[in-house]
This record gives sequence, structure tokens and C-alpha cells, in this order.
Amino acid sequence: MLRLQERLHHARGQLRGTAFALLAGAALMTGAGTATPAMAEGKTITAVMHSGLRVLDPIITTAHITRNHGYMIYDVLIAVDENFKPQPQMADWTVSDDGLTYTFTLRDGLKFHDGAPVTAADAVASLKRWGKRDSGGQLIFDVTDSLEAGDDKTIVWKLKSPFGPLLDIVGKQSAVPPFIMPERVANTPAEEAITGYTGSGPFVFVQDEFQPGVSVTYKKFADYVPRNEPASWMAGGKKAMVDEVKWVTMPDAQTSINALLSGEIDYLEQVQIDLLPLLESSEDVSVETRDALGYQTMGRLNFKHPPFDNKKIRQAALMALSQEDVLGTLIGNPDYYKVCGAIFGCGTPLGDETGADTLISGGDTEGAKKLLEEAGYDNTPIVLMQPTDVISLAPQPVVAAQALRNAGFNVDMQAMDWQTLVTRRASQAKPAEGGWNVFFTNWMVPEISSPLISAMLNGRGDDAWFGWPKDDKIEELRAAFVAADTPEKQKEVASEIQKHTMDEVLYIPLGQYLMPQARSNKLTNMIPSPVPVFWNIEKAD
Amino acid sequence: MLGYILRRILAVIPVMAIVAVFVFLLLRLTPGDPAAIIAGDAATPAQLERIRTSLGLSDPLHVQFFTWAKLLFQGDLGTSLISSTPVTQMIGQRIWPTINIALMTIVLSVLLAVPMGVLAAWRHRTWVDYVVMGFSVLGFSIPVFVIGYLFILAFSIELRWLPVQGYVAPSQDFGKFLARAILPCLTLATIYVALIARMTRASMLEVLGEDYIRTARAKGVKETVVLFHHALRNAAVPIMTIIGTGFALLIGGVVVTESVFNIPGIGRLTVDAILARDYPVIQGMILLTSAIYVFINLLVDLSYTFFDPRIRY
Amino acid sequence: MKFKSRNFDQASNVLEITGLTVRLTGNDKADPVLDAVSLKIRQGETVCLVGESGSGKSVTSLSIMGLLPKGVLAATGGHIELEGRNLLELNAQAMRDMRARKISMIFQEPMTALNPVLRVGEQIGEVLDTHTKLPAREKKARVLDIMNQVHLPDVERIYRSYPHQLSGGQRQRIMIAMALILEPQLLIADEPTTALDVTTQKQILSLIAELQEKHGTAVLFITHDMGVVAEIADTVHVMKLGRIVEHAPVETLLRAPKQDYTRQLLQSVPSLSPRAPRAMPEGQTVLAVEGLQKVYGAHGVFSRREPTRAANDVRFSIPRGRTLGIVGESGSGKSTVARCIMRLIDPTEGEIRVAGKEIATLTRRQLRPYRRHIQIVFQDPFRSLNPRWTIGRSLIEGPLNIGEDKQAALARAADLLTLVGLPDDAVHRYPHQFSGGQRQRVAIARAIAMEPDVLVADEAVSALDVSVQAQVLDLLDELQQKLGIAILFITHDLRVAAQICDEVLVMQHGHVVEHGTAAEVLSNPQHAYTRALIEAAPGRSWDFANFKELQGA
Amino acid sequence: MAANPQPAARLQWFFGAIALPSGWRVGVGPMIAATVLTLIVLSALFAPLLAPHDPLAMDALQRLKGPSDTYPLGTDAYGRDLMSRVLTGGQISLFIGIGAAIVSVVIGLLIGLVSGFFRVADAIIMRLMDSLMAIPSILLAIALVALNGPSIWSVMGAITIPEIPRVVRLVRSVVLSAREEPYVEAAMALGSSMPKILWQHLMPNTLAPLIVQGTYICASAILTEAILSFLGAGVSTEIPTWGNIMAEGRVYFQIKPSLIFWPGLMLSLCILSINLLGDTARDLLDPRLKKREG
Repeated sequence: MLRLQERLHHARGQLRGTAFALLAGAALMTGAGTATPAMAEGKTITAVMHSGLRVLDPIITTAHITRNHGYMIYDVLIAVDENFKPQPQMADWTVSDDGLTYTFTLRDGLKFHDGAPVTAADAVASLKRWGKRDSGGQLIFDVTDSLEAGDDKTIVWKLKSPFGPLLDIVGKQSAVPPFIMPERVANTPAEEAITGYTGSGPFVFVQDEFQPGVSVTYKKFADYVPRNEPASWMAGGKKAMVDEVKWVTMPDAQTSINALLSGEIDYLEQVQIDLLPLLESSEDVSVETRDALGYQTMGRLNFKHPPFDNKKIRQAALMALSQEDVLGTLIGNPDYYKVCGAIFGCGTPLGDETGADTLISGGDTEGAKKLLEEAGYDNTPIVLMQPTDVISLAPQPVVAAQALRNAGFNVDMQAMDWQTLVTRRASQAKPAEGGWNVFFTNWMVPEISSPLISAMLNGRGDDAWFGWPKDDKIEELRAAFVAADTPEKQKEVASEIQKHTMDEVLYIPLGQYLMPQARSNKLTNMIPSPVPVFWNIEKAD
Repeated sequence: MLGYILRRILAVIPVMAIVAVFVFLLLRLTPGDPAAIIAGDAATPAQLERIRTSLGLSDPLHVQFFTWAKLLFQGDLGTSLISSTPVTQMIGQRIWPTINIALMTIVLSVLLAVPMGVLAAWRHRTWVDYVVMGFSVLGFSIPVFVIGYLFILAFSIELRWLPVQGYVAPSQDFGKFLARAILPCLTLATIYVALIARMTRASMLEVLGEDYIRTARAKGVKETVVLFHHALRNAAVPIMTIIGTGFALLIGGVVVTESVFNIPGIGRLTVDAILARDYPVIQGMILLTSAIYVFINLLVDLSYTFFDPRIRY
Repeated sequence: MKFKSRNFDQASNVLEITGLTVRLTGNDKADPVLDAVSLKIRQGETVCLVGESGSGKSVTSLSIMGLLPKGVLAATGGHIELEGRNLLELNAQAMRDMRARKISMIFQEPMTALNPVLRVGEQIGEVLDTHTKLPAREKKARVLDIMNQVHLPDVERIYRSYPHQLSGGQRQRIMIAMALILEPQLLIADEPTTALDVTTQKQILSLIAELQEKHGTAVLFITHDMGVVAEIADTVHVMKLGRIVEHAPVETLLRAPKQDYTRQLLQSVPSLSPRAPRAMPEGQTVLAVEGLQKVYGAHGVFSRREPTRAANDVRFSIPRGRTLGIVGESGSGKSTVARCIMRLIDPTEGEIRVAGKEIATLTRRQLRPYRRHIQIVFQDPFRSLNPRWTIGRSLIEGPLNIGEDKQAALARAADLLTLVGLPDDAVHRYPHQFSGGQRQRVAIARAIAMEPDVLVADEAVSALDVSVQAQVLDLLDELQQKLGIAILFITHDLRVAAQICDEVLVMQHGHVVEHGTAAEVLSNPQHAYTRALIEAAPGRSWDFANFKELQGA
Repeated sequence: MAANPQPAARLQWFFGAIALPSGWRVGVGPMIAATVLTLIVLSALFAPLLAPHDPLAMDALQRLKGPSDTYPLGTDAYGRDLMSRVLTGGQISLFIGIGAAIVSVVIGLLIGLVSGFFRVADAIIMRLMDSLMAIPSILLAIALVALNGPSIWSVMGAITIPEIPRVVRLVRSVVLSAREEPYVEAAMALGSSMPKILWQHLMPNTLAPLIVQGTYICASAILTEAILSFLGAGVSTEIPTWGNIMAEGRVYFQIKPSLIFWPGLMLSLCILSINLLGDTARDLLDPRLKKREG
């Protein structure tokens, strides 16, 4: 601090006498204190998240930033721990022997931020709204007989037929977790965004300070009663150790790194791997991977239109691609990526790489050429959509376009912003008339780690996820998965699904990668977690 | 004068109406679907359609337009489709950083550029002129974001004089505001200074050839008085004009500087809104900036009467 | 004619210029702009520097002031001595001290010479600010005093006025006040009355004389107008191409010029005695104007301005082969009449009959076939030809419009050029390769190419030097005789009107105040305004061309 | 100054700019600018011959490498050769700049001529132009690019549309002042039709200012393209432009500044030259300045 001030003094001396000095000088005198974080009475963690928070309803959207926001202010009934095992959170549960009745009992001391106690009715309304939006939830509600509040504390969920993974789904942290909201809020129709933001989680949303896309402030919820177990992923005791958490958005990757280095922020959720060297030399900052599973990047073909309505041509496309090339370009640093042919992700209980040989061994351009020829590809141009404004999605199409061209595809890569892409991918029109053939996106591994969750494994034609495969076999396999009652049986079915998916090319997994985070060394006790949660973190002065 | 102002304000109405219709059509013909961004990656087509309907985006165009126009007529810019926040509230939060930065930039630019231009015109075809003009042309030639990065690299990272980014309201802490505003302002000012210095020089060159300058010199008046008292006031009208029209340029620069320096202003709000197809926000913003532009130019026109007594409205 | 005849042999020199040479900077090979100019001005003396444009008069005056445009012109030799000091050697600060205190200058255009955005009182006061340290009240008192001395009315109001709120004469009085407030020894007046109407000119000239008398100032008066010279000069220096070719006391010079150039210059000055009236020709009337009226600014929802009547109930007619002059001072409406007749602007009311056809209300398209009957020559020879077009192209523009064959039109263009006294190869050249007089000849040729019945000459010779003016007037006369065209001649110069017009129409404030043959109007004016105009014409009783008094004046 | 023999002085001034000692400083800037611009244009034209690699060829293992024998300026984040991209990028950037300049000048000229001469059209056109001017050009550009997708054509269109009103205003003002010139009135008196007067007498007056304006539009179009790329609304990365090379490289500004430096240098040199030439053209063509020099 002293050195800094000396420097400043020196700088002032140098500048004096110019018109600039008047302004700069005034700024420096007061600017001196700004190089260190604000030291208000309470402790604040300032974090730069991967994107700006805009949508505040964690049920209506699957956006990660909104889910993360949900975990700040809402609590969940049960949650999976780092071993993918559901654990009690707001509630304990019992299951009837026939597996048809689940009874959840709320623990004591649960309060909403407005002071009202959390009741079973709140939970029921919240679960029902969630069930309309979440694909896993929909599966459960397909077999639900009734979901009702037994009394203020008890929730009774009756099924028509057993549903093995119920607790896994209710306890999952992606893509839409069943956050518990007050009944009045939860009664909002599922396709309308909620307008009240009262939760019962460890932090309180400060509405006055919310600037959509810019910053959001959370205050510690003094009345929150954490569980006694140690925190593990989304389970365990959520103890808020700071008074305030502030998420700010920085549109420029370097700006956020510089801000972290200069102590203007404490936490950077995602660091672009190429920029890690900028942080390495600093003693005040640690770079680490908080989420050991990371992300899977993938490509999806459009089954509705030529040429990818032809299975052989889909296989040719898969054969042409090489994970190494995609990951090398996207991530660059081999420490942070891993070729992985498993559709459920490597390092997950169901992970299995059957059928992905060419993908993980660098592609087979010659084989792809041959397949294309056999299939009688007529040089139909394939429309490949490239989002220019999303850094983590821009390289895949470029690399893929190159590989597909090498294999003999006629590629029409169309650049667009992400928003155009998400609109266009919803279009079932012919590629030449505003439709598409290929697009790419990334998933967090937990989001694709099970056939019940993974959006790509839906084979219900026009009701399926973008790309619309009509695939009865995959539906049968998914049903079999639900029916499987032991982990071994599940694994068996999952392996079938992997084989089938690669054969039909339901989607093309392009490898797994990790996103390092960076934090100021003042932050300690950060738990590993796929969701960047802010409980338990302590901040030194 | 009052009649003139009235007439000008009346003339704004058709302009703004055209802007409104134009912007509305432009946006609604743009591919893009706010429902998709709200729903996120894993939404199914059916879910998208339901959200679209609940947002009123499935209504016929003219219905949407009149709904919006009716609200607009009541001074309501609507509600953000994405964050469900009233647009006026969003703009209210975001406009001050931009206004403060823009004002400071204009003041800084004028203070720097006008003397530069005067000097260049006075020392026409000497090294002074070439240095000033060289700087001006250079200011036009480097992309704003590169200038911003260079400033950050030099002043924040290497010298550590100023914070890297951010914004603090001047009412909250003026010192902090200044510390954070200087680099963005300087960045923005490079183009603006270039623009104003050029215009000042050109305008001064013209004025310095006028007979009354010779008269002033024939009176034995000092050169500084000739330049700043006699010439500059006569050269002021085109300079004021460029300050006004340069405002559009400033807005463009603001969008970029707000990104580089992480300032929560309306420039970024608009770009974000465009990328997210948040129609009410885009419409509101473009209407607002157009209105500000028109208003500033009205002010500029009125300022002519201050500089030149011959101009009366 | 009574000339000034004071003897200055005993008077001390105020300014002495010896061998002053001025060159274009950085170009020693070109002819010098001023070539060894020498002249001296004694106390109380009025020295007139006459010469045509480009002769170096203004450069001389700017050299004395030290105001030569930097980087363009520079004095390379000679002395300019004032109070024993060589002004050419003074540094910038010392030179600034001289200005307004020792030497002052007034310029030709009082409109542009005053700073339009500063109040005139402030502009006069600035001289005091620069050279004295007077307290504010005293300063204002002195400014008001000098404003009174130059006979400005309502000085308190004018003190606070801006230049554009004053008339041309008032502005020139402000300039004079500014120049004389510190009572300098030398006043340089560079064409100070050229831009003014004759009546105003007369007032300004007598004002300068009055103040000169009062303060004993020496005056260097630059002019091209021999009439002015005759009125005010003690001594006259004639300049030509940067040299002084002759100098002498005024009467000597006007009565017995020695140099051919001086004689030629004097012979070009048109006489105020009207030409002998020509016989009324029997040809039919080619242009008849009836009740012509033009009102400006009559409408506008928000505008509260009073409409201006620029022309009111103007009527006249011209038969073939005759010349009708419209004379009047600026703002009298004479140009408005010309432009209405040409339908360059639309008359508010009235009839214009050209070749028997009423054209006042025709649309532009309907009008086109009648255009050829009436053509115009404008004042400014530099702007009336498209600078990007060859002379030939300009000449055939009209003929092509009326369907003439291009080759034929070009051939005729060459003939026309010969007719107006230019080489016929000029068709391939551009306007900037010609002098003002030559360009005016081209403009006339262009008009004649349409074989019009009427030629409107709107101040067509006003921008030309007297010698050129005389030639162009001769040309017009010649053409009229050859082709029998009627000419509508619009001028502010009574001398020119007297030379060329059969009939004269005098306009004031948009009204015709007198109309008659040139002889009647000029020799026996009926209207007070006409009389005032004639009386204001400088040197009116001197017959310059014949070096003697005008007969019968 | 009226004393100067006009044509002679003008010639002297003009040639002085090249040959004479007093004027040499005037001439050197534009000469260098012209040379630099010629070199840049040539390098862009012959990029396919000069580029050591295919500007699109990627090598994931050679990402963000420094200069080497194979990659004279190093590689970008896709492992593509930076030098080849910068050279090829010049083609598109210059194409966008020149294209935007020509299109906006031509359209603006036509609208401006009509507007300057026909009072009724003028009122309507100028209202429309005011509206177009009032919309911030960058925002309009982003919206337009979003509308049509970020192809070269939509970027060019996005840059052109906001420039048109400026050109229209310029042309209109020249027409309005030139139509008062006596030679235009003389043409009327000679019975020339309105379209003929408009095209033959008035239009040529607009050319000089339009050439100057065109150079500025060209320069600012190249710059705007870069800014659009920066904001994520530029041309696809498959088509290298100086702008999108920089926009992609900006992430690596601190670790590999050459990604911004080289395209930035080319862009700045190019714009600098164009602007300098524009200024020179303006000085040469502006009759008012010319008068003063004379």
C-alpha cells in the first residue's frame, strides 16, 4: 500500500502542469484506495460469473446462471452429494415397500425470506410447477397418481407404477432443479415468468440492486438454519460465511482477469484456458478446477432433412470428426480436456465409450469418404450454424466444417449470433429455407449423465429435442432404464443406449473439458461442486 | 425564438414516428426469438411455443405494434421480455453511467481539441499543424477497442495508476468515479478530439482568411486575442455542429468502451438487448437515443444564436 | 471642376517608401508583385494610388501595414520609413504597436471588415484596450466621442449594435472611427467607397476629408475610380503591373497626363453627358412589361416578418435596336426586375410580353420555347460560366436546347467568338484561361448565340476595370447595330448609363421614380432622387477622356 | 491578395507541393500515404500468391504459436497462419470499405440531387434522412447484421445505410448553393431542362466533395467492420477480415498481442493513408481553400 502511494505521488509529480494532470491527479488522490477491495463493515464477495443474470425464474429456463441464482436464494427438498447419492436437505423421506409412495417430511426452522414458515403446500405447488417444465419431472408426473400435502410438514407423492430414479431426479442439480418457492409464486403458470423472488435459501435476493445482465446482489439470510452435515455438492450444511455476495458481469475476458489481479473482484467462475498464463505469476490468486466432471461438447444433426435423414451419411459425418481437433482448438491446453467417447460422460457411473473409436482416435476421413460414396451423397450442401458471439461455441463449427469438407461434404457454414442460432434450430424448415443441418452446444456432464436427463436421447420425433429423431428403439431402451432396479442393470441398459446412440448418431459427443476457476487467496473453504455455490466460503480481511 | 423551438419540437414528431415504425419493423422481421433465450438449451419446441404465446409474440404484427404504440403513447416503454423488468426502470438504472461518461468525454474533448485545432490553423502548414493533424488522423484510424486495451495495459496493468474497470456513481464517490471514468473518457475522446480538432482547424482556416481578421490585426491586436476572441467565435458554429453530429459517433464508441471497461451503461444494454432480441428494450433504447440525438441537435442549433448574433430564429 | 491645390513642399514626410519590392515567397523567378515602388506622403496630404486590378495597389498598402499574407508574399527589398524607422525591419510586437497608433487602415468591404459577432462599440473600444490603459468609463466616453465625430446617429444604440444591424455607410463610419480614434499620422484607405452607393460614397468621402482636416492626418487613398481621384486627391500615383508609372499633383495629371497608360486610363472613363439620342426606330416592341410586382416573404405560418416589396408596378417597353437603362442604388429593385423578366424568379403580379407572348405565368416547361427570345449577361464574369465546361460547350448549350445540330452550333460558336473579339480557337479552352473582360465577352457570345430579341445586361460591366469596361460597352453597341437587338441595361453607374442608354428608368425602393430619354433624365432630372444621384457622382464636371472640364456642366 | 495573377499562383502552388522547397512538407505526407496504400492494395490483391498458407487451414496443435519459419507471424487461436489471414483479410476489408463508399456515394448522390432540386420531394426525403441519421449507426448496424446474418453483404449494407443520409445532406447542400450560381441561372435562361441542369451543371460540383467524403466513408467502413466484429456481429471467421482477426485475437491481447498488432497495423496504416489522401484531395479540390492559396 505504501509503495503504491509512493508511486502515485511520483506519478502526480510527473503529470503536474498538463491539463491532463488536473483530472488524473484528482482521480489518483482518491483512486488510491480503489486498488484494494472495498472494506465495508460487512464482508462482500464480488464474483464474475460466466454470464449475466437476466431471467430470474429458475423453472422457466434451463440457463445455468439462473440455476446458480436459484441455489443462492432457494432451497431444495433433497440434493445429490458428490457421490451422486440423494441426501436430505429441506426434507427427509421414506419410500413405501412397493415403491409407489414417497413421503417427504420438512425439517424444523425452515423460513422464507419474508419470515413465513415453509409449508408442505409450498413444496407441492413448487414441485408441480417444476414437473411441467423439467423433462425428468415430466417423466415422474407421467406416472404420478397424486402429489399432496399430508399436513404442514408432510408431502405425500403417490405413483401409479414404480419409478426407480425418482429421488435422483428430484435431487439433481441440473438442468432445472425443483426449487421450493412460496405457494403464491409457484402458482404462476409454468410458461410465465415469476415476479416474486422470495426463497428460503441461505442468501436473499436484493431486488433494488438488481441490474439485469450487469449485477446482482445477495445478502446473507440471517434466519437460515443449515443442516449439520458437512457440505457436499448441493447437499449438507449451507453456511453463509459472508454478509454479501455480489455477482457482476464482465463482457470482456481480459478485463475480468485484470480485475481479479488488481483485487477489484474475488472470484472468476470461468477462466478462458488460453489466458491462464496471465494468472499464473500472481501470488494472490489461485487457479483450480472446482467441478471435476466439467463439460461435454457435442454436435447434433437434423434427422428431418437430407442428407442426415440417411443413417449412413450421419455415420460418415461422425467418422469424419476428431475429438482431439475440436478440443485442441476449443481448449488448447491438454491439461483441461479429455477425449471421451461416452455419451454419459467419462467419470460418471454410466460412462462407456463403445462405438466411439473414430471420434477418439483422430477421425477417419477415408472411411467417411467411402461411406459417403456408398450412401450416394448427392453433394447437398449442409448448413452448419456458427455462433460468433459465444466464445465456447465458436470454434467447434469451424473445426467440424473443415473436417467434413475433407471427407467430401459440401459445407455451408453460416455465421450468426447465438440468439439467431437458438431460434433457427427450432425451425423444422428445409435447410435451404431457414432450417439447418448441424449445430453444436455444450452440456455440463451431470446434465447428460443419465438417459433420463439427457435431452438428446429423446426419440419422439417432432416432440424430441432439436434434430427430431424418430427412434422407437431409444424410447424402449429408456423405458428399460427406468424399469431397471439395480445399478448393475442400469449400467447394462446404459451400455445398450451408448451403442445405439453411436450407431444411429443420435448425437456426436466431441469430448469433455474442464473449466478452471480463479479466486483470490482470501477466499478459503470453497467446496468442490459443479454449481458454483457461495456457502461455506470464508473471506479473509 | 419560442416559435422556432415549437416548430422544431413539432418537426421531431414525424421523425420519431418514422424511427418508431422503422425500428419496430426491423426488429420484428429479424430472425430471433426471445422465448428461446428465456427457455434455455434444453427446452422442447412445444415449451417454446407456450412461452412465445404468453409473451404475446404469437399475435399478428399489427396487433403487437398497436399494443406497443398505445403503451408508448402513455409514456410506457413496456417490459423486458427477458428479465420482466420495466424498460423505463432498466434505462433509468443504466443511463446515468453513459450520460456521465459522455458528458465528461465531451468536456474533455472540447478542452483538448479546440486549442489544438486553433493552433493548427494558426500555424497552418508548419510542424505544429502536421502534428495536430497527424494525431487527428491517427485518432480516426485505430479501432476504439484497441485504444482502450492499450490504455488499460499502460495505465492500469503496467503503471497501476488507475483501476482496470468498473463504474462508481459520482454522487456515491466522486473520486472513485473519476478514477474509473478517466480511461474510458480518454479512449472515447480520441475519436472525438480528432473530429473536433479537424473541424476547428478547417473552420478557423476559413475564418482566418476573412477581412475582419485583417482588420483586427490592422488594429494591432495581439495574436492570441485575434485567434480566440475574433476568430474562434466566428468559427464556433461549425464546431458546435460537429459536436452535435459527432454525438452519433460517440454512441457508437460508447457501446465499445462500455464493454472494454465494464461500465453498466445503455450502450451495453442495447447491444445485449439486440443479441437477446429483447424487443421492448431495443425499441425503447433506439427511440431514446434518437430522441437524445434530435434534442442535442436542437440545443446545438440554439447555441448558434449565442455565438452568432446574426442567427435569429 | 475645382481641384485641391495645396502645396506640400514645406510639409514634413509622414511616410516614405523607397524601392519597395514584393515577391511571391519561394519563387524568385516570377516577376515581382511590386517592383521598386517609391512614394512619399506628407503631413495632411491625400495621396491617391490608382490603377486597375492586379496593379499592386493593395499589396502596397498591406506592405505598409505589415499585413502581407504570410508564406505567400514577402517584401524582399526597399524601405518603408515612418518616423525614421524602417517598418520592414520591425519585429511583430513593434509593428503591432505602430498599427492604429501611427498608421491605420480602412478597407473596401465594411460588411466583411467588421467582425460580425462582436458589438461595434466593443470593436472600436478594442483599439483602446490594445494600445492604452484607460478605465472602462473613460474608454466608453472616447468611443462615443469618435462615433459622434464620424456623424453616427444615436451613438448609444449603435454602440451596442452588431455590424449586421447597420447600413453599409454606418459600417464604414465605424471603420473610420476605429481607424482614427488614436489619431494616427497616416490613414490608409483601400477602396473604402467602392462597395457603397454613390450617395453614401459622397458622404464618406467628405467625412474623410473633414477628419483629415481636423486631425492633420495624411491619407493614402487607394482607388480605381478617377472620379473619386478628381474629388479628393492632392497627389496621384498611377500604378501598373507593380510599378508606379506616373505621379503628379492631381490637376496636372488630369489635364496633361504624360504616360500613354495614364492617358488610356483616363480616356476609358465614360462621360456623364448622355449620348446623343438615336432616332426612334420603327421596329416593333420586343419586350413590354406591365404592372410588374414582386413581393417577398408574404406567407409562412410561424414567420412574423413583414413582406418586402422588391418591385412595385414597374412598366416599360423596349423596341428593337434600342437600349433601356434601369439605374438605381443597391436595394432599389432593379435586379429583381431583371430576374423577373428572365423568369429566374416568379413575379407576384404583372405581365411580361416577350415577342408578343405573355410569359409571366407560364410554367417552366411551357416557358422553354420562349427562352431564346430573351437572354441575360450577369455581373460576375468569374461565376457566370461553368468552370468545368469548355467555352465551346457553354456556347452551344442554348442552340442544342432549341434543336440545333451540334456541328453547326460549334461552327457558329467559333464565328460568335470572332464577333465578340476573341480568337475562334477559344472554343476548346476553359474559362479560367481568360481574363474577366474576355469571359464577359464569352457570356455575351453565349447570349447572342440564341439570336435573342432582347439582351438583359445585369450590371454586366460593373465588375470590370474601366479600360475593359469601355471595350465591352463598345462591343455591346456594335452588336446592337449589327443585330438590332434591344438591350435592357441594368446598372448603378450613371456614367455607364449615360454612355449606352437611349432611355433611362430610375428606380428607388422598388418604385420607378423617373422615366425618360437619357438626355432628359440625366441633363434635366425631375425627381429629387435622380438629382441626388447625379450630384453624388464624383468628378461629374470633368471630362476625363478629353482632359478638360465638361462642357455645359 | 486580389493583386495576384490567379492562374500562375495556382500552378505555382500546385507544383510547389511536389517540387519547391517551401512546399515539400505538404507533399511528403500524401506521397507516403499513396505509396503505403498502393502497397496495401497490391498485397491484398495478390494475397493468394503472397500468403504462405491457406488462410483457413487449421492445425489444432499449432495454436497461438509465435513467429517461425513456417508461420512468419505466428498462428491464431485456430492454428491458422496469421500472415496469410492478414493478407487475405485486406481483400475483404478493402472490399467492404470501397464497396460501402461507392454504394453510399452513388445512392446518396441520386437522392441528394433529387432532394436538392425538387422542393416537395425534399421535404419528405429530408424527414426520412433525419430519421435515419437519428438512429445510432452502430446500433442500426448490429440490428441489420442480426437481421440478415453476418455476411459481407449485410455488413456492407449495415455500414452503408447510416452513411447515405450524410451523403444526401452533402449533395443537397452543394446543389442548393450551386443552383444560385449565375452559370446555372444562365443555363435556365438558355432553356436547358431541369434534369439536364441537374446532371450536367450541378452534379459535377458534388464530385469533389463526394470523392473526399467517399474516402472518409471508406475508412470508417473498414473501422466499423472491425467494431461490428468486436461486438460479435461481424463477418464469419471463415472469411478473414482485419476486423474479425482482431476481434478473435482480442481475447489474447495480453498473451499474444501480435494477433491484434498486425491486422491493427494494416488497418490503421490503411485508414491513415486513406484519410490523409482524403484530406489532401479536399485541400486540392476545395475552391475556398484554393482561393486562399492563390
